Amino acid sequence: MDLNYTTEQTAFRAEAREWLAANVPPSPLPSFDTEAGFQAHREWEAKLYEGRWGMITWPEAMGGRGADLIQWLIFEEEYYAAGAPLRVNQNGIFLLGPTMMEYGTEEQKQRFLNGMATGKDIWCQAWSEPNAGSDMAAIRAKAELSEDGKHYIVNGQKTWSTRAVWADWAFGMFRTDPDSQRHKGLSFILVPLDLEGITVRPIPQLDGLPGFAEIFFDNVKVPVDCLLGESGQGWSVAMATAGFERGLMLRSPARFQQTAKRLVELYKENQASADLDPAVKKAVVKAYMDAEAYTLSTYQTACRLVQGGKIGAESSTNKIFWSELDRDMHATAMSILGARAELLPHAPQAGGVANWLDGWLFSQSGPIYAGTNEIQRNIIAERMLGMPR
Amino acid sequence: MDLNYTTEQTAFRAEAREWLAANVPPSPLPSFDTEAGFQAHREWEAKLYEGRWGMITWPEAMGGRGADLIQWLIFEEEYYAAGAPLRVNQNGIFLLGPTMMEYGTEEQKQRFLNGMATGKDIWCQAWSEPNAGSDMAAIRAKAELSEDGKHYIVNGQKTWSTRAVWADWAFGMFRTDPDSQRHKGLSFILVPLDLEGITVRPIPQLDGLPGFAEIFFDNVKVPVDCLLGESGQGWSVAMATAGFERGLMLRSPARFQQTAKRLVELYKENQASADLDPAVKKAVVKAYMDAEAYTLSTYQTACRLVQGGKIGAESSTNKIFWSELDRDMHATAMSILGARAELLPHAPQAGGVANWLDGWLFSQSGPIYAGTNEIQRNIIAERMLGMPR
Amino acid sequence: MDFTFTEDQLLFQESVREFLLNEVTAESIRKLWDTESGRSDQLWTQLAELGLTAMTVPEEFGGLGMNELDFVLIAQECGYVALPAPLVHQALVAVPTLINMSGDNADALKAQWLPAIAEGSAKVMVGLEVNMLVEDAHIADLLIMQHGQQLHALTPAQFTLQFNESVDPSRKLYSVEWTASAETLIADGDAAQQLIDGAMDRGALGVAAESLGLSQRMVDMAVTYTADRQQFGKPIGSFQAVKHLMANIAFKLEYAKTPVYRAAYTIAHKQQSSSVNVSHAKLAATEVGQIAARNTMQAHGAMGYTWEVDLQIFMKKAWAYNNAWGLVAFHEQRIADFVLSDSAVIGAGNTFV
Amino acid sequence: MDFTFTEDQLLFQESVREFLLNEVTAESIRKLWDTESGRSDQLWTQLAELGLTAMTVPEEFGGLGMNELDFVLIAQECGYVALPAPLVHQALVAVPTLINMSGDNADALKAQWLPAIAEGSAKVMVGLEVNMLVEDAHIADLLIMQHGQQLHALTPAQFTLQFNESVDPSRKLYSVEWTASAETLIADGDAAQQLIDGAMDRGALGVAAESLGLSQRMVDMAVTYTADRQQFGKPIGSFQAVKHLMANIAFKLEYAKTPVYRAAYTIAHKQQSSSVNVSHAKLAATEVGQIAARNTMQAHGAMGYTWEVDLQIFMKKAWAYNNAWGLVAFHEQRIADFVLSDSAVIGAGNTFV
Repeated sequence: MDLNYTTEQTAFRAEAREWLAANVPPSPLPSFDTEAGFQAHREWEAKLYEGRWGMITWPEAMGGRGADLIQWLIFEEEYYAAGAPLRVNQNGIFLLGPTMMEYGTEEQKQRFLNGMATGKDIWCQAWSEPNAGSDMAAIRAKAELSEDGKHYIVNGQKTWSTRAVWADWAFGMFRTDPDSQRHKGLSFILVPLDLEGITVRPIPQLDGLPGFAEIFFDNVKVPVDCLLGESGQGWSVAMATAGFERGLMLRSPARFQQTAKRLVELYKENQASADLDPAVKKAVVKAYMDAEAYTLSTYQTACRLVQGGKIGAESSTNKIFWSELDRDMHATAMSILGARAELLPHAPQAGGVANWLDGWLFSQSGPIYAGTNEIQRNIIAERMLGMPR
Repeated sequence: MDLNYTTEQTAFRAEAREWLAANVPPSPLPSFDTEAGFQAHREWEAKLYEGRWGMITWPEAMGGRGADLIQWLIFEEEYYAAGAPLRVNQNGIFLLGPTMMEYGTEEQKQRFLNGMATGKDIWCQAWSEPNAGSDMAAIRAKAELSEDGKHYIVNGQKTWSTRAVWADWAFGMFRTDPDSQRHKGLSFILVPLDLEGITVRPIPQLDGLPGFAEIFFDNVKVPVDCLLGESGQGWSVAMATAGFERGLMLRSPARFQQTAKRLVELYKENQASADLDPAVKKAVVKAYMDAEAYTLSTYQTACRLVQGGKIGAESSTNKIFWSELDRDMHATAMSILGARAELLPHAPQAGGVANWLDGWLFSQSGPIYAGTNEIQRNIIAERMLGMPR
Repeated sequence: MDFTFTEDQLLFQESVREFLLNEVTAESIRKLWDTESGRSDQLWTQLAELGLTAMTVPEEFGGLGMNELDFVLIAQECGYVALPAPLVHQALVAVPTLINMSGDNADALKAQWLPAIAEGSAKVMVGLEVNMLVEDAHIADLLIMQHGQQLHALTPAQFTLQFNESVDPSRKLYSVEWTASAETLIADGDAAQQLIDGAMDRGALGVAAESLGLSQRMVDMAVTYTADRQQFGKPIGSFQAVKHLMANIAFKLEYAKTPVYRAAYTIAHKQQSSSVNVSHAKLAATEVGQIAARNTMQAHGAMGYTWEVDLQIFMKKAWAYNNAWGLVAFHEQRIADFVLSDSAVIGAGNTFV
Repeated sequence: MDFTFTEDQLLFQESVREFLLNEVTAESIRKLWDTESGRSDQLWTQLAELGLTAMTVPEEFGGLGMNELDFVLIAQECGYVALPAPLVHQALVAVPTLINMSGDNADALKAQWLPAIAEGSAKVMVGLEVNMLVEDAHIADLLIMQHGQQLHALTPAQFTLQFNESVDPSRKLYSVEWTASAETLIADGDAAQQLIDGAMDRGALGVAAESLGLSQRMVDMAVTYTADRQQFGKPIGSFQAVKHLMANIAFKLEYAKTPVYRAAYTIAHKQQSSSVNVSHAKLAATEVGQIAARNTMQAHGAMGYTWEVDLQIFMKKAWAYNNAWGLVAFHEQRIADFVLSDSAVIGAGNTFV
């Protein structure tokens, strides 16, 4: 065990910090759940790509830096500490990208990865269906091979597609064998969202913004070269993606450390009134500890993986931990803000509420998406502890 | 709504208070989980009977006072406030007694109720079996009618019989129809514990004392007149008893109010050190509130029942509420006591720990016995909220 | 000792519930979100016709002369439908404030406003400092405003408003600009403080009662949703984890109701314990509101996170009520002050005094 | 940056685990409850033969010269079997206190005691005021006692003991009567305070590491029990409510481990953050211990409430550790003092400094 960064790691951090200091927009971009905000974030992706900071874990040949997980953690720390924008293309870069590098053909990699990296193509997921949420194997949307074998004819409905409203492409699972059941007969298919027969219906979130969408497919002709991996093997391909999703790449400890830090600052600014409720100080201390613990455990996992280890039940334990931590931290902030907590930031009397309310709303979704915490607890009990099904 | 006591109720309270002041032993009796303590508690039952305070809800003709539930609540308040001993015969008086009045023959009432009332016969339950705990319908202990029809031949094993070690009689359910399944074919039978073939094996509790026991039956001949209710109808008879058990009679709000009061006192005595953990004061306030809420709701239910209403899901909601309240209050006391919390009262450095540790240990059993809180939550969801099984 | 409501009280509650369920649907609430005032004159007229605006107004002023206990079940029903109208505020806060007023202008004020309130032709709102903002000030015909240890009465010409948008689109919150003057003064010193304290307690009682209704509604919605919604081949409501999410609301809700009813009773009977009782009621009921919001959100899955699902109507109001009419810390401290005082008589036998 | 243990450290942990699981059974622990001292010389000899008493003793004194980080996995295993012997205390508290001693008598003390500790022929315990009582004082050949801002060394002739019975029959706690004198004094002032602070931190680290093991053991026992125990026709471990009781321990336990390892590392490397890191480790690990005790008790049903079931061996120790080596309030305050100080550098990128 050596908890010091190497000279190279320290230099890498300095390089990242310098670039971010020079390039991060001075004021926050508008929400990417608005059209203008989406465009602004797309441009930010392009800028990241130019600086080779967009997909640092990708190979250098693809515009990345071949960074290992420790470097990735360092970069994330600098990224969040700099207050840089959220990643509008995270589904592409962190989920589909690595999956494509593993399962894609050479032609597919050539065709898709660069557009993904530059922000030209923004990707969304098309996984859940109205009756296949937690139970992904219940997928019914069909993709039938045309008679000439050149296209899949896609029919059905997907839902909860985050950032699908203005995205360019979707990736998801479709039933290519109409007689198949559950996990079998599914294929992983990439779909350009401008094809005829596709309707994207925005779903407004709790904050009123269309953060996700339903996608309807009505005899959509998708070229067969959009199949990723083998036909009927969609479940294995998707599970690789789900592993990434629940795993490290999207739940950067840096995000929660910055929230904990802001919570400490909020508490200090309001200490006199906050201390009237003795639970608040305790909760602030706990927020700091838990964000630290999440960071420590992520580093440990990253070190293990860098040394060739495999990811285990961490993807379930960490899902529960960060999502409940995030909700708890925001609940504490709401307590500190008191009567102001319910106000939108532009309300005349909202002074100092910052974006805590937005964060509180968003934190409600944490225990639900990417596999509800109830499902994660089942997984821990059954797979990690070996309890009977 | 009228939250004032009537003149009669106030007079009743005064009478109870006076009698208790004159009769409650000046220092606590030894635990009834010891032989000497059991005997002392039996004598206390006799004294209560003499004063007609033993079974106040029983009819006057049976030595009671025909008290209604409001009077019972008032008496319990005075009883706990006076620091009177726990009731060693509660299984008899509060569970079996009312059941016998409903299901017993005239001869059985004559034979059993007086001995129960005077403390001559102390009763224990013989319900659970090694593989029939939460799932009572899984009972396997058999009671087969002898060829001459005069006896049941009882074989099998019962467990978790509270205070069975020195009790005189047991009541419980036995399978009288050997081919029956689940809830059917069970009968409610009364068993004198001095019969040949009965072995009582004490089970020491967490505190080391034999608070409950296993009872083994090896061809025990129980006279047929010990059948309560009809043969094969044991489940209905037992459910009446279980309703009482989970219901009002054994979970007096007064008990929890007195614990909350003692917790407030403990906190005040140790306020300087206790306040170092800001959660403690909050927990003390909550203990007071929750004990009040339990009292208020019990009064409401009692008033409803007095007016002819029926008991509903209260027996499940109150089981969860009082047992978790009791555990929480004792956990708070342990926090206040700090390094002393683990010490037994006779330890030289234990000053001021009183019986909090005993209470803490006992509170561990609350969420388990009389139907685990998991089972109670199922009942609330399914029966009160109508959720699908 | 009788801790039950009368048949009449329960029947009236039922008829009000029926009316509200028919008239105040999620659809009608969403329609009001798109209007400028967010309030409906027509709905107010209907409430007046039902006698609800007159309930707490004394008979001599054309009202029904009922008290806080009579009204508490109605407030609960208002919460159940998330009523987008200041009925609870007016009946529990404004009307008693007017009634309890004394001094030179008191009789004139009562005579002018109470009959109008009762018949539904005027709305009076109260602005206390504890709330920072005044709900529904934009539709008030008279505003009674706290100014330190004074109360002032203002007609619309005497104040200007700024809208403050809440996460709950049904809440209409305003900061009020106005100038205190001898002309607007209606109570001062101890007399004013008593009115302010009483208004505070009644306001807290109101949101406590509404929170009971909100919580019940959220549970009912989630129970229905999870009975319909299938995953892994069965309704998700049949999974133990989902059942326990609901049971954990239901059992706590039961133990929040009686504190609210007791508080209404002790306020109505002017018992000394009423402030502590109100704080207990407010804490217990709004805590259930927070748990109900969290657990029903979880039971709804991603649906709960959408604008389309009606859960948000109730959830957001429950969140707002946690910090309205006194923060958690304020109410806890009031109970602590009582419980920890040397004169407190607590323990078995001391609940009803 | 490498946050993993070496192959050697993990292999040694495994061999110690294997030894302890064979030698320190629930049966052997219960046997010791019936002895007067509650301790076994034979077991101590075995521990010494394994090299465990020598681990943290410097090589120049016949030890293995290993540090707190090397030992932390061993302490975890001691918790897993609820080792009824003061190995963790001696290796993590007493030995470093002796090592870090300076001044006139220091060299003589080290030369006298460290080799004897290493070979297993002497036991040294430390009594700090934070603990009120001294564990295992009755088998100590030397007691190092805090007296305000002084440390004194006492041989058995210089103190008398009174036994204080704990809820955990394996804990042997004593109040110590003794007289401070110039003859017994071994450290004073700042030097003593540093030793006291260091002993405190290492003691807290020890119970934190043991709590990880205790929690893991309770989970393992409950998982086994609930797989066997049938109700309603299936193992109770297949019910979602029981699964979630266990999952709630397991995920929190994962997030208590790394804080403990980090604390061991920063103590071993004398980093300034070590006190705050220890407090975090202690709070996280003992909190998991409390949750594990509660949830595994519940999963065991009535069996968990008996003397016969071995769960109590681990549960009662977990309870006791919650209040040993600094109360929750003490450790929370240390973290608050750091986090809230104006000089604190927190947030992303500041975890490893």
